[in-house]
Amino acid sequence: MANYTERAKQSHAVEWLNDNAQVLSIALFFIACMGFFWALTDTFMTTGNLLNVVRQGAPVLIVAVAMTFVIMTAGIDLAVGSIVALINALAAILMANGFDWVTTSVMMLAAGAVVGLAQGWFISFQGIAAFIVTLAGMSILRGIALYITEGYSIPIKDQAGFFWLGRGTLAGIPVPAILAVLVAIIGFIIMRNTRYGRQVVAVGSNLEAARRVGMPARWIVCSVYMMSGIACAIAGLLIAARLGSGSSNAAVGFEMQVIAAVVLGGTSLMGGRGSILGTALGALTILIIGNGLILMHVSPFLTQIVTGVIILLAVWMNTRLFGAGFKLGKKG
Amino acid sequence: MANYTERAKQSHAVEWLNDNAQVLSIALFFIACMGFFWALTDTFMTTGNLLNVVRQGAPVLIVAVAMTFVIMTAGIDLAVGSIVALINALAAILMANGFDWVTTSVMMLAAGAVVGLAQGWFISFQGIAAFIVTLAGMSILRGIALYITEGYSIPIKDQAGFFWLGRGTLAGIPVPAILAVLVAIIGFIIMRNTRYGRQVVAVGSNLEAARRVGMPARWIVCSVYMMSGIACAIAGLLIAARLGSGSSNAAVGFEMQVIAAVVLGGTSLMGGRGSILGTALGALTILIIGNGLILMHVSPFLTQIVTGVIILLAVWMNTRLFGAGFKLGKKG
Amino acid sequence: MSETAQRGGAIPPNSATPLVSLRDIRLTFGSHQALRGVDLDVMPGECLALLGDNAAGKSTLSKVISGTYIPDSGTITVQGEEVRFTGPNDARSRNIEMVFQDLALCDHIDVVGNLFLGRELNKGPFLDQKAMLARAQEMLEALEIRIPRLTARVEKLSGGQRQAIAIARAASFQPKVLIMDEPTSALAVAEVEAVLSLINRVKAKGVGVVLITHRLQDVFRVCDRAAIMYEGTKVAERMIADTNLEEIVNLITGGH
Amino acid sequence: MSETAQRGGAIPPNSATPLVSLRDIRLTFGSHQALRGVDLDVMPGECLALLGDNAAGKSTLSKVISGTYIPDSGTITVQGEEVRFTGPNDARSRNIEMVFQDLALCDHIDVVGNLFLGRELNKGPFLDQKAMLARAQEMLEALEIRIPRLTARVEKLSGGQRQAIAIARAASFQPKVLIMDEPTSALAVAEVEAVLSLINRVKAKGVGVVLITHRLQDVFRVCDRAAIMYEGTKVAERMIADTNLEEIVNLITGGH
Amino acid sequence: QDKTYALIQINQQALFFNQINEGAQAAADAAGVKLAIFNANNDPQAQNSAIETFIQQKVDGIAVVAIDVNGIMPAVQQAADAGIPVVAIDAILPEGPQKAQIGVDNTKTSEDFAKFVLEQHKDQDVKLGEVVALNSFIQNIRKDAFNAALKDSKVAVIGEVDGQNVQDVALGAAENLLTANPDLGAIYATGEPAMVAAVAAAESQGRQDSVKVYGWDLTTNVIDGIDAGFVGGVVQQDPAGMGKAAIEALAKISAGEAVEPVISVPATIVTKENVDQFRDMFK
Ligand SMILES: Nc1ncnc2c1ncn2[C@@H]1O[C@H](COP(=O)(O)OP(=O)(O)OP(=O)(O)O)[C@@H](O)[C@H]1O
Ligand SMILES: Nc1ncnc2c1ncn2[C@@H]1O[C@H](COP(=O)(O)OP(=O)(O)OP(=O)(O)O)[C@@H](O)[C@H]1O
Ligand SMILES: O[C@@H]1[C@H](O)[C@H](O)CO[C@H]1O
Ligand SMILES: [Mg+2]
Ligand SMILES: [Mg+2]
Repeated sequence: MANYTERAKQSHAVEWLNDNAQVLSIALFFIACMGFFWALTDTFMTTGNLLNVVRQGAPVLIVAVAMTFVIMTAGIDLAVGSIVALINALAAILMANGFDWVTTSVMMLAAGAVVGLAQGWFISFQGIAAFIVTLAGMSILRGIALYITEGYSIPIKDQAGFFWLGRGTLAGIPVPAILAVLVAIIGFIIMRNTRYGRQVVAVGSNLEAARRVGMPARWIVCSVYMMSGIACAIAGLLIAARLGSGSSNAAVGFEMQVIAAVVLGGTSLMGGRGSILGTALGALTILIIGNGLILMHVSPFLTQIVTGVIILLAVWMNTRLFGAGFKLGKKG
Repeated sequence: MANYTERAKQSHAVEWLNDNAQVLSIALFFIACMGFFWALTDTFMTTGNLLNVVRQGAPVLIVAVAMTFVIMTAGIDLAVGSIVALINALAAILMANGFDWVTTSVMMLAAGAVVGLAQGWFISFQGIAAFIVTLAGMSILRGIALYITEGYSIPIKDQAGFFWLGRGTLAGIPVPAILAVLVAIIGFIIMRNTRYGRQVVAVGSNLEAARRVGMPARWIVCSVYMMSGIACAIAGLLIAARLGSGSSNAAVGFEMQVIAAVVLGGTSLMGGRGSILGTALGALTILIIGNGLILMHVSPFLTQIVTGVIILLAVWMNTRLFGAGFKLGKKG
Repeated sequence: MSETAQRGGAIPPNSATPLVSLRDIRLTFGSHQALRGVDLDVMPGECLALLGDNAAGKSTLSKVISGTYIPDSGTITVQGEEVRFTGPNDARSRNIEMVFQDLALCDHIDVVGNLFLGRELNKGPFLDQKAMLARAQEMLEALEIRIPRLTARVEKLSGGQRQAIAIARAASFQPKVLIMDEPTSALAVAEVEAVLSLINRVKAKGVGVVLITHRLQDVFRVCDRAAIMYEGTKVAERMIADTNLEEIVNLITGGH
Repeated sequence: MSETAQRGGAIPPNSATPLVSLRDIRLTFGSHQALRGVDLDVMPGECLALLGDNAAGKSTLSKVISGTYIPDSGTITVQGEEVRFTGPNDARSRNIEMVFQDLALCDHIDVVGNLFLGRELNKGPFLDQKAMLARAQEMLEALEIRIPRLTARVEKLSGGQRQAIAIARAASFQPKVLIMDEPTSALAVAEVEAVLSLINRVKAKGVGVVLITHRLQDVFRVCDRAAIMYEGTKVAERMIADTNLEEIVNLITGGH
Repeated sequence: QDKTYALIQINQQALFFNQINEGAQAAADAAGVKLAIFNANNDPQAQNSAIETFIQQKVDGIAVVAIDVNGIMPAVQQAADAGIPVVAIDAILPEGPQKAQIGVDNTKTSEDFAKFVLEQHKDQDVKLGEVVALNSFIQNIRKDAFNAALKDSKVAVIGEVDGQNVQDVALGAAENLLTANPDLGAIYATGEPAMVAAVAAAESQGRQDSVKVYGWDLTTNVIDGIDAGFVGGVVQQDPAGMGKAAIEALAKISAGEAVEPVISVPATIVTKENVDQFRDMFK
């Protein structure tokens, strides 16, 4: 009678491509940028230059990893630049007052955690929109940095270990780069392979569902801001170590760089969807664009324009080429 | 047998309070701020000062009205500050090159519309996240402003009519204030009482549903960015007229002020929920806080901190007092 | 076996031209073959039941008819004219209305607004809120649903109330084809009855109804014909008068 | 009339202590009285049908039992001990599981992940993906649902597939009380049968089941008792053995 | 009764501005007058708004460090119309009702500094890169005047990068500038964040031996760079002196006395020779 047939089995390759479209897209774009700058400048592909890029990019990369967790919960942290500035300034002040760099660093990590927790508390336990809490945080925290430094850039002296953190190398690789890669790997594993990572995704995908299955939804939301605070502390310390000084002027506009890296990496601002690998590639792409344009002697008046256009292009490609989904040929 | 009774009729008052909780909250906060500054400074409640505030605030208010539409669709426009700067600079350049102010203004409104349309096109027709499109726009458009002015500010000379736009009064009321109020009223009516306003809400509430009932969903999304571009053009012209010059440095940080005003007014960043009245009150609140703090001679080191704290407090009150919903006494 | 027969065949339609006629519709999501070549005719004044196991492709097929999904291949003919829908708007402008399985309501808009979504009444340049409120009352009464406050946002309504709104919306604007994807799944007894009699009413006016449902008893009360889907294909078609519950269940499960 | 009688009375329970016992539960949203004083007992090993018109308050009441809503007043007793739930976690830790009418799935997480949501299996510090995948297969087989790829996000699944996942999740972790809010509304024939036999299986293990449904024929197949709600109150309770479809329909509609 | 003056500031993230504030505050305290300081956070409009607000409050005088020198003029005019004297600090305002211009002539100082740099590299071919802040009007003047003075000399400007007046942004840019140009012989930084960054970049890239850093504004690490020898010279203004001069000028005007229309607070080129006299400023 009737003619019952089963659907063709799904193709693993196609489904895999679909599931990883975002990361693939930014990976492709990243490689294209690399190729472009390699072809057009002598210096770009030199070890020295590449190591420079990863060292410079460490703070962005580290905070972008934490920001990925934040954005995965459908949140946002606009205060990262201000937290970095605050930590940066505080660290310098503490060291100027005789604390050694290890104590200072530990205290700064704790301070970052506290600041992040405070923001997270307002967001998760008081239910205020993350955008507005961290916008207020952005203003308050840089205000505090300003207040405690009175605008001075505070020199850091005689802390060889600390400077090594910002400028040193290990087996030829810049220490900040090593730190950044470590943070990214840990972030990657946490996001993909741990219960906490799963909880973050769940909360971002459907907060109420996460709550109903008994996840400590509020705590999870709160925790990502704490993580972000800690990541900012690391970034603030690295910047202080690199500059050899602390100032409230650090990391202005940093939040936009970080968020751009995360979004470029395919993480959705609506929450629930994203990846650390994408974020890392997004951050690196932004960094090499900045680096490459300077190497190409592009007029600084044009850099902002060109950077913006390239980013728009990257996301466009991401959406156009990969958004529609791969299709299997019409084999019926 | 069984005992069938109907539920008590819902209380109109309670439901009305619930439906308008956000606007009521910011209205209360606004009045509290007014009272506070009135009590603590002599100058605050003078006609001169209040008229000043509305004149100064006109650009923020005008763009915030448009931004409310954008945010209602669950979008965002981070480029508003850059568009204002670009228009501001372009207008000055055109007038310096002999165009009269009327022609210039018309051209600038068109330019704002075009820039907005371009952003809207990427967002709605190309499906790229508004955050990233307008972040790129922010960089590109200020870059262009920088490029065409080469970082200098361009004086505007001998355009009495134009200056009247920025500095003049009509029946004692500053022209920019009149314009802003007009824009707000038109925005209010469009949002509440027209089909277009309904479409904007629908698109923000459930884009797919809006599409399925046959609304031109993409066009609607696109259009709000065009409106935002036009509003920025008006704001850019007003600023140029007030300052008598055009510069790529205009409206730095403007986007955050505008977004803060909208969110403070109770519009949800998730789309679908908000009001122009709330936005107007939010913008005025931010403006009088800025003004009041100046009048109180608050240390500049503290202003940023205080402003941030006040905004956080306002939203907190909004969420805590009004978020939980009013309850009818237990008469059950 | 002919191509057509392979696609589940079709009962030769009565003399009238079908309101909608699908031929060899195929649609693949990624590598998942949601529809593998489906033929379907919707006749005026008849209720066609679209039956099948979960994930058989019923919702997908119905979304093709309503212009929500664009098929990869195949043809759609509306009242004898071949069409290419580019979106729901095209289908709606040909009076094809649909009640979606996910309802497609705007949570932040009130009951009245959802009923008139995309079809707001104007008075001059402004929305005619009063007229809409009055008509909304009528629309809902026909479905025996009680909603205390029509100016409340639909967000907080109960599952059944929401479903009733979606049905009222689709049924109220003179559709020629009315597609209902599990419209009664959340409705209570009386409300189900109201929907079934609504179907009978619109049928009488010549509307073609496509009813997707898992409540087979309802099929026997209002439908004239049933198309059964299995794994993205249509495997059978039956006139309701010529079949019975058992056969239908067997067709759906494919004898599994 | 005594207070209790006014709240619809209660059939004197058999000798065992109820698994869950609600007394005079009231809950108001804004000025809308969702629940106006409801008593309810859930006994071990029985299936209690919670019936009522749309918007009667069934979902709201069941959410009170599962800790999702905190009532304004009234007491909740679990196995003889009075409790105050502060959230779903409290209910879950007392083995009260629920299938929500809106399913409560995380769209961006795959099928396996949703089945184990909030109960992920670990291997050392890491998720044990392999073990979860294997067990997920078993969980779904019991419900006769076929899902081609368990590592696909649930976002794109059909309505019935999604519902099956929600049921499998609630039923698989040794609940003592299992609340199901219209669990079969989107399911096809065979899947409905699977759910009904699942209910019988868990009942046999002493689980108390609360079944909210509008498919009254199912009530007579698996339920032992029925509580009927009307406008936020419980208006009647019947042993299924002592009643019939007609009476139940009359009770639901309140003779309207 | 007490007089009240207002000082309208650009931002507080550069030491320069804070030192103006300190100088002004000290002078105000000494004179027994009140001082209200407003920080515009780089927003030109906010400066105008603040001036308008202070006019409403009828302050007795206003000192302004302008972001947009043209754009500030309507507000200055309004103040003048209200009978409130205005003096300008640092950024040079176009002709108008302001009573005095206080500070350094950035154009002339930049030209002088260019000559100084040329002298340091007598007859050598030097490739020079610049770390600038395109968003700062005054720093654009310093860049353009410096470049104009170097035209047709042996010091060739081969690259410009934008540090956006932010230290860490400038640091990244400066490092890239150094990598891009392995044969770079000198860097010119147009303001404090750029200068701090240029010094840190030379250190982090280990180019202290081959690159000489020049620029504007001393800070502690710049002084260390002078000591280490790779910072060749720094234009140091006297911001505290400017603040002080501004308040003193306003006080004079209020008292009905006349002031010089241009009050010069000269800048010094700081090198190894004279750096000692500046060390105290940064304790
Ligand atoms: N969060 C809420 N806020 C406001 N009102 C609500 C809320 N939840 C439910 N209600 C209202 O409470 C009443 C009962 O809703 P509930 O969802 O419990 O009905 P139900 O009996 O489950 O109906 P159905 O059979 O349609 O699912 C409805 O009128 C609904 O509008
Ligand atoms: N947008 C989509 N992307 C990917 N796969 C999809 C999409 N929509 C549907 N599918 C898949 O296509 C198949 C058919 O789904 P459809 O919703 O049409 O089933 P259905 O017959 O309506 O089932 P139900 O009775 O459960 O509602 C399912 O396997 C589903 O997973
Ligand atoms: O003159 C000042 C300082 O030199 C500082 O570098 C900031 O910018 C200028 O306005
Ligand atoms: Mg379906
Ligand atoms: Mg319900």
